[in-house]
Amino acid sequence: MILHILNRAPGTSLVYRDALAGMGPEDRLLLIEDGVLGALPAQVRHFTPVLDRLFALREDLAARGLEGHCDATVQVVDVDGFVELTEEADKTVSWF
Amino acid sequence: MILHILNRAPGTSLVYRDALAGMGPEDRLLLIEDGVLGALPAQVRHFTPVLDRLFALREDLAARGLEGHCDATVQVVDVDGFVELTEEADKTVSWF
Amino acid sequence: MESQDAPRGDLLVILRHPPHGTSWLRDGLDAALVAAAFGQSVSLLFQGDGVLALHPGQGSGALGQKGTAATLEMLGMYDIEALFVDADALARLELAADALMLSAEPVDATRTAAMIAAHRLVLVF
Amino acid sequence: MESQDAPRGDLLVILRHPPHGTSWLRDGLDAALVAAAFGQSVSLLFQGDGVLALHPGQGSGALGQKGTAATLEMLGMYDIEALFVDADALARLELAADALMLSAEPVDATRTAAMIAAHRLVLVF
Amino acid sequence: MRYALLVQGAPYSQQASHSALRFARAVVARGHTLSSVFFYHDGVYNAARLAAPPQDEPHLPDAWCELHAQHGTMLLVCIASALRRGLLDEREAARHGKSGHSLEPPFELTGLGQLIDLGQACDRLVTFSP
Amino acid sequence: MRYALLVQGAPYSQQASHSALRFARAVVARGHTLSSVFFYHDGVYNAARLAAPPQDEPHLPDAWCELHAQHGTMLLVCIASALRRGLLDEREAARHGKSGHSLEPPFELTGLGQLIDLGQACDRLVTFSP
Repeated sequence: MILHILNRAPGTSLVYRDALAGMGPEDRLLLIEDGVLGALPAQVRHFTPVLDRLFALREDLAARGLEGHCDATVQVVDVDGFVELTEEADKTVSWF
Repeated sequence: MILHILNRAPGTSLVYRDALAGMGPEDRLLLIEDGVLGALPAQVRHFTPVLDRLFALREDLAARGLEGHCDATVQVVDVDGFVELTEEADKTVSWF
Repeated sequence: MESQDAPRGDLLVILRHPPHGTSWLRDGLDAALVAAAFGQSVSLLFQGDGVLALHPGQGSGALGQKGTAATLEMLGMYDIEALFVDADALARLELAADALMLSAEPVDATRTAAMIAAHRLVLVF
Repeated sequence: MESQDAPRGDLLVILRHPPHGTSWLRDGLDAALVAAAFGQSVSLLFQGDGVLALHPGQGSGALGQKGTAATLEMLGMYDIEALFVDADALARLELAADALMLSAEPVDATRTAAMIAAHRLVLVF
Repeated sequence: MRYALLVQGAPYSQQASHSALRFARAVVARGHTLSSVFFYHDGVYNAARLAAPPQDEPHLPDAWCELHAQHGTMLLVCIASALRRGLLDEREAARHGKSGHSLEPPFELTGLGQLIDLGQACDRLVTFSP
Repeated sequence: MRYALLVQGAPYSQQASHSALRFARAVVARGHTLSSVFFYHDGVYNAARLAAPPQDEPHLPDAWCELHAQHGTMLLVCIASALRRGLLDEREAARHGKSGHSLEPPFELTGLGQLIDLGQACDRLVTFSP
């Protein structure tokens, strides 16, 4: 399993498409920084192929007032959980 | 007439949509830096509403090997022409 | 003429970046506040993901930095009252205009050009 | 397994930025060259607008800076021969794979994941 | 006409500085006055006096200084952007108890109000962002 | 596990540095070793010794130094990225005939080869870009 990390919002940058194309069937995607905008119910459809493996960083959601506004399919993790995801992954790939 | 300046490629960033929305009927759009990728025949359709007022900077096209590859509708200007466009405009707006 | 019902002014600041991810939002707001302090008439347009600046309930950033919500609350003190928000962006993010932390007038894309034309200087952040 | 026909290696550098507009392309190439000089097996994937790096006929930049075309021509000297190019991006820009300045194998999006899995370290620029 | 530029991109990593310098030279070549360049956001890094780029790359801080020397263009650096990024002139370095300085004339630390002034006083303000 | 970070964003203008520091602290809090942070591209600006942010903002260069002091994390700055951007230690300043310096220990100027080494020697290399 590879952890992919995305810090751009899908409404601004199209990099999320290449990130998704780079993901294998077991890989996970973590949204951080402005990337957490993708966890909103209105935006999460961009991540349909990986909805069962989609994570968002709690602290970055909270800073933006979005913590209670995530789509229910998104798994919210704090920064400790972020480290844990990197432990479980063989490696990480950061898309920006 | 207002000169709008865009330095992002339409295949990467969606800012071009807001730039187009910000243009009045007489306004002009100049593509510079990575924005000149939008002058390629394959990309120019993104700028359909302003094709008669679309410019691209010659030096930035040449640096990328694109000078001879522009769509025929695009008006190519050098940096002297860039200054001239700003002279003719009431003001400029830079989108990035 | 479209531009006749657009708010006129000295400076239009277009804020396209959401809070915390970059300093663009803060830098744009700083420019607006300084212009207002110099007595200029300033309008703000929150556009694209920049509409998130107006989302309520924002907290502190990655290392505790304070973000921009407190600055926004000071806009009134600087007589910056012409606040506009991109209606398409709100719709795209499914945010309600009446649930924002400040009252801002939703404008659709067709009015943006008139707003830009009606201000002497336009800065995009 | 998909990953069996993917090129294996120590380092995959994914180059997503076109030349001249930013230094990302050069910075990514520098990382690739250094890794190769250290004896690692390096693959390059030109992706998105980064495929423009391979467009022939590039010139010097805004103040005469030399760009990245000369560096690309040195890849062979560093034994970097695993060059891949995003076929979708080529199609989107209507560029022909056989008209590029270097020979690079077009790969479609379905192979990218396998390439990433097959390299020990992946850096995106 | 009187022109001013707003530069917001870091040198070397983004083309903004290069584009702005190229444009600046064309502005004066066409007989206009380029009163000032205002550096904001990461654009303030253009003022780094210790920049030591390789010989075959343009030296951007020197190129700005040359513009000042030849055409009197003022090089205005937003003080708030600069201080947090470590660009201090001798005075600010002393005020913050730091030895050494990283910015010197003709670059001048100044307030954001100067940008607003330029917007008012000049016929054209052209922005180069990253 | 042994971790290393690659930081490519300028401090203050992008969240990358903040995110990386937050992650770094969580890495060591979970009992891992954070061997090194490698600063590349505009990330090298994190090493600016003269940075003087307002009191109510995090002081990023100091926060990196604290990480070094508490956990021995090496702070490696790509020398090619740094020199062109004006980040010189005393030695490089002397070599380039410049008075003063803008970078000092525990930040170390080093070659890009160190990044490649880290990729090989560490169990995880996590990148924070702008």
